Amino acid sequence: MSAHTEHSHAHGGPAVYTANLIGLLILTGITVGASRIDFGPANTVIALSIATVKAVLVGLFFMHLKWDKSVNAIIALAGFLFLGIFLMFDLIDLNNRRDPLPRNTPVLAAPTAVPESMNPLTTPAPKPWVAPAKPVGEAEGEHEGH
Amino acid sequence: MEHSFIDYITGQAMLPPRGSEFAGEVDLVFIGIYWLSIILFLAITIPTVYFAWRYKFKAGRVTPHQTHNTTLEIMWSVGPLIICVGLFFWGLDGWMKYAVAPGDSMEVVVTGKQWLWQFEYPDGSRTVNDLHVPINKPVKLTMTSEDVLHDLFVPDMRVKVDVIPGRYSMIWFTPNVLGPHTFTCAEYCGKDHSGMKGTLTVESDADFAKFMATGGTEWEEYRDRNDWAGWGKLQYERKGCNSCHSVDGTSSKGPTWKGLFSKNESFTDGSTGIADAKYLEQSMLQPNAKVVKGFEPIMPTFQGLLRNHEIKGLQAYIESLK
Amino acid sequence: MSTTTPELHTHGGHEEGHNPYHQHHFATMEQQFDTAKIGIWSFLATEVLMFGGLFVGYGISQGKYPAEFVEAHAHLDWMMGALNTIVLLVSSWTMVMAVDAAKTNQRAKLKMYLLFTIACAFIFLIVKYFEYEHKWHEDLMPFKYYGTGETGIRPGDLMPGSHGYATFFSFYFMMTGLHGFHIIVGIVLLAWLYVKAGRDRFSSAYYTPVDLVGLYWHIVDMIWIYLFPLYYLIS
Amino acid sequence: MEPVLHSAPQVGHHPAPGKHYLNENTSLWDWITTVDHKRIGLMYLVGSLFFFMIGGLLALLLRLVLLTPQHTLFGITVDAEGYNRLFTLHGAIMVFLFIIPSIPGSLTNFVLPLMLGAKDVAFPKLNLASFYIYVVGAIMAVSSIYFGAIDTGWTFYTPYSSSSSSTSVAMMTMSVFVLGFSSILTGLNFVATVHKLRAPGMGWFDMPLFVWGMYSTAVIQILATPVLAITLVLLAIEKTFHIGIFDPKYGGDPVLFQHFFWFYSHPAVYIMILPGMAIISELIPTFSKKTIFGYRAIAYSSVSLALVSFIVWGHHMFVAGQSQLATVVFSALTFLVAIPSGVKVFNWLTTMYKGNIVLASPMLYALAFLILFAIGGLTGIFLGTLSTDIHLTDTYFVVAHFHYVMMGSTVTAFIGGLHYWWPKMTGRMYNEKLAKIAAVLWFIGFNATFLPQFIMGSQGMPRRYYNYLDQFQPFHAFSTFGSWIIGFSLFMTLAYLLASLRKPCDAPDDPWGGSTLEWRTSSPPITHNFHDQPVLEREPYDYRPGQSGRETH
Ligand code: HEA
Ligand code: HEA
Ligand code: HEC
Ligand code: CUA
Ligand SMILES: [Cu+2]
Repeated sequence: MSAHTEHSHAHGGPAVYTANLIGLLILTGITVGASRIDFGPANTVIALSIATVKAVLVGLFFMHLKWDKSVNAIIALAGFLFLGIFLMFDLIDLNNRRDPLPRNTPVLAAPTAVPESMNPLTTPAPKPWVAPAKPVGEAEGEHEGH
Repeated sequence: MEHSFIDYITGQAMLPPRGSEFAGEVDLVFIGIYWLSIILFLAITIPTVYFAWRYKFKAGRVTPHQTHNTTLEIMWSVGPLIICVGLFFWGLDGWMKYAVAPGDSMEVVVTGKQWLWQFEYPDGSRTVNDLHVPINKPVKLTMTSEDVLHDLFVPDMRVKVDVIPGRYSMIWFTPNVLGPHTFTCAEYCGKDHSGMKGTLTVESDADFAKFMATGGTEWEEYRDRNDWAGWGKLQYERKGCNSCHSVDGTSSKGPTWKGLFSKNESFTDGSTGIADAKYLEQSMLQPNAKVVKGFEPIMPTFQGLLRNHEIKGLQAYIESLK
Repeated sequence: MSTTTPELHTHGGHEEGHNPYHQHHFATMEQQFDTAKIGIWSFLATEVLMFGGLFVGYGISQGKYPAEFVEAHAHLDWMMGALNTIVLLVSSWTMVMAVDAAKTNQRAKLKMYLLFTIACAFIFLIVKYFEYEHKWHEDLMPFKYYGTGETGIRPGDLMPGSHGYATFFSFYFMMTGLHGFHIIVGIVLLAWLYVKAGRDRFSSAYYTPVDLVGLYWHIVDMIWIYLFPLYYLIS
Repeated sequence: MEPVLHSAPQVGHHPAPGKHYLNENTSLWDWITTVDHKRIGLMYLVGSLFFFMIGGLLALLLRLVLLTPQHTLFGITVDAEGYNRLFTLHGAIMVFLFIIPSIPGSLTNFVLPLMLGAKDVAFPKLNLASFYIYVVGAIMAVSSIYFGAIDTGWTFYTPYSSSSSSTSVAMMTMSVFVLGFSSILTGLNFVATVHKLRAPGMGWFDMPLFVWGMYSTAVIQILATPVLAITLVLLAIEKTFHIGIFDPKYGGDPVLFQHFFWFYSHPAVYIMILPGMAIISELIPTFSKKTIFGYRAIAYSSVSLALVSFIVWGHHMFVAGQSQLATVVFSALTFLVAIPSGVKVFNWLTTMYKGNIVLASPMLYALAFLILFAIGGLTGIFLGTLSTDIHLTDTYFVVAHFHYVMMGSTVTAFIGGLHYWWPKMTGRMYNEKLAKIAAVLWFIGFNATFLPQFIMGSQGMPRRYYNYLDQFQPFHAFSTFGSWIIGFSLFMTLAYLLASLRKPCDAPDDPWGGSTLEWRTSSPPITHNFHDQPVLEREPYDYRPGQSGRETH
């Protein structure tokens, strides 16, 4: 732990902050703009990349990581890193699952199988959102309201 | 399953009997790691005990100031690393076999539910808690669950896999030892988790064919003896009736069968009726048509699961329980 | 700290000449400040991971129901989302200006910026309120309440076995709800700072609370930066 | 100890003679509002030992149920549901209320600042807050029994927990959520303390290894626990409002729950073992009167265990329906944890080589740790290997494995550490002869209880079983008898430790000839820990003549 002289005013300052704010607002505009154009699956990537740039700007300037002791930045990065690990391994699993399918008709669908509705232990209360449908036109009309 | 003392030392006795070739391969890895562990265990325990004895406190003894030794550190990091890489591939090798079933396997579709196992054979016939397979032919169990997680575990075959609602999972094996093998549920699934077990019977091709045709090799014996009640008792155990019905008068999930026959039964809809043979059959095939008062309508239908002679046996068995 | 001699500060008593905020177990104010920083950053890391669990859940559900998610997101008003993004970004700026003011002994400015920040927080919540209310009226409720009101069923849910819509709105409400909760906590903290600033408690010698609340406020902003495109702009 | 005025302003930091943290300001109010890390440590100690006792008694009961397959002995009438509640409560109490909070909350809280030469932890009020959060969580956990006692197993697997099981699941999960925050705050406090409150002259590599171990633990607490917290909230919401994330009935994925759960709970097993290893790294050099061998190797292995522990969680899910690729990757990564564990073990052994070994009771526990951890760790290798895990998973082999590591290793280290620091914490020496007997009984009882479980497990006895096949009866019976020996030894330990409190303070400042800073203050320490700010002049564990200062025994 080396001696460290001042932490009071060696960095930052209103000008930097204001510039950072303007940058962030511009990036917000760009995200919205980019989402209007169809890049296919790349849209999500673009949106998240811009968000990450914004997050980095917030971290570096508003949160002073640029000037702070590096240990704080390391802690912050560790948070994101381990979140990334969590997500990555989950995706390794989910994207590679290949369940075997029964060659026969599945037992569950066979006529002689226990109808789910007869088994109160395992049958949920009727699913609330499967209510009688409204006239289709009405539902769609509402949907288009956006 | 008597084991000699030597078997306990070599680790053989730790394992159940082997029912398939795959079991042998798993055992080899198991015994391999077992011996490796014994060696490493001794490599730790002997110095521990020896040092504690050899360097026991003596006033005035001066201890050397040994702080570290990089060569040693590297040795005992890299050595285990190499062993571990080896073990990983050894385990992977066996697992690859487990993960892929041969294309010509006989497929049995398995449904787990609280708390019984249901097996459906290629011809569509079914059994409960009672799986029959021919010897020396690969068998593939494609499984799903109707409620919570279960796990079909056949210790003698060294295989198990979780059974998941809404998904299918698979285990396979090629049994090579005739006779009964126990299977159990190995994923916690509630109250009767520990009761969710049954028997895997490995049979000769001829016996298996007979089983498919008649519901069991024993059928001819019972038929010849004209022992309908005995045949029914067998079904009571095999088809899982015993998980809900007692025969000694105690009531569990379902009403007891003791004294059931020709009893005047009252139902939840207020009606009453005599429990005659016809009623009993209806109770098995459409259990929810008439629900006995004081019980939940939880009994699954056995339509398609019971052959006629099995129903007849059960009727006779219930009749015999006075 | 190696620059400090052990005898320099030995007891927790508030001896003359010492900063009254100096706690007894720290040798110097600087050490105390750095310690607080490490503490708050560790806390922020836990926030990242806690929200992270929800983000992972969202991502996986989106992978499962891509079509429903895109369709459902059309029920969110991106203008409202963008408005709130701007509000939060501005509030981050006012917050950092407040920290700067505290650091440079500008008490009046500090109070003003704190007030601005609180105002932004309220604007954010008001906008959110209108959004939630709109969802309520449209029956776009989370969990099992989805579509249970008068307006009835959403078209997508007629697909058998698909709960994509309900899932989308479940996550929407859980994540924005948790985020909104953080905003409310932030308001309380900011108000507390405002009161203390009124009593002239902060100066270049001691502004740790302002700095820490500021960092907290920025992480809340940062989380919104991700929420905005994930909910309002997917396609 | 005659009464001394303590209301008078103290001169400097020197308390009146005869005054220490225990007898200064002793009103109840002073205790419950204390921010002194030593007092908070003691309160944590009482709390976690209490739950150890409860969890242990539940274990004795469940062993009794398993004595015979018919459960008829002594007229016990525990039915299957009761049994399921028993092992769930046993597991949950032991994990969440005892082993995770115990070493960090009690021993570490007490000694870590002392070892660093600090006056307190970085955030004393936060420290008190974590204790009270722990209390609230504990009360919630206990009250869940009232709501129908949870029966899901400590792993809360969906969809059983989210649909079939009793309503108390929500209560229990919220309790674990609260306990998680307590754990996070403790960890956060230690991280800040270690970074910033080291004594002048103490660099990172001058810290005692205990501190390194606890620092690594704290990193896991901070980075893993939040995910558990949000997982349990999701589970509670799933159960009450049906989100559709974990329960297939609502379109969720039960295996995803297992990912969420084990992302925390695998690192959590290192939250359990790293403190144990940390204690052993103190005991072995102190009682071998020899410098620790491979200081840096041990320090780095603590940190790398903490980091690697985050990427192996899938080994709990080899048969759970995760993709084959994930299974293979997780198995490969699992083997990585064996290496730093081995490094530690071998360095400890080398430390004993040519030492001058005092077989005092803490050292006996340390030796027991080495042997039991070897067994526990090596059986982990059986489980990490793909083909053998398929057979062994969800059997008593796993039960035996984790009792060897959690109880055989961590609890052994905990009890060893408790004996080691007991004189410092209370100012009293306990009866050493009884302590040695108890340690030997513990070792015998432990192996008698859990060695047979390895055999049962490999023979195919599934875990969480109320009924079992007759063929396992002898093993179960043996295991049950063993558990009585454990119980006896632990109650004996409790008894002589409590008995020592009735004597006046008689412990010397440094009864064991320890080399770390906590031995340089009085026993028990004064309220502000040290009379003068200690300054580190030599590396830790230096036992060269003329360095260690004191001659012992
Ligand atoms: C303190 C807690 C603790 C610790 C330290 C460990 C340590 C390890 N555990 Fe354990 N484990 C648990 C607690 C713990 N475990 C719990 C609670 C469960 C069950 C949870 C439940 O389902 O309820 C579990 C379950 C569990 C499983 C899942 C089993 C299943 O359900 O199918 C696996 C699988 O890989 C595993 C592996 C390991 C490994 C490889 C280690 C390694 O870290 C061990 C490393 C140590 C050594 C290997 C010994 C010393 C090293 C040497 C002497 C060097 C040389 C070694 C070699 C060359 C191999 N554990
Ligand atoms: C720290 C963790 C820990 C500890 C210490 C123990 C201790 C014990 N455990 Fe437990 N156990 C678990 C964690 C632990 N367990 C977990 C996580 C599970 C899995 C649950 C699940 O499947 O969901 C489990 C499951 C489990 C099972 C399997 C149940 C099943 O699958 O069906 C069994 C069976 O024998 C068992 C037995 C025991 C026994 C006999 C003890 C005994 O050794 C206990 C002895 C202790 C005492 C008798 C208490 C005495 C204490 C004092 C007097 C306090 C004072 C002490 C001092 C001052 C030092 N445990
Ligand atoms: C999951 C539990 C369960 C299983 C398995 C089960 N039953 Fe039942 N059974 C019940 C319950 C509950 C009732 C009472 C409610 C009703 O009549 O539906 C019942 C009722 C009956 C009755 C009418 C009894 C009376 O008192 O009137 C008969 C006969 C019967 N079962 C036969 C069988 C047979 C044969 C089998 C196996 C092949 C079987 N049950 C398996 C739960 C079960
Ligand atoms: Cu089915 Cu356990
Ligand atoms: Cu693990």
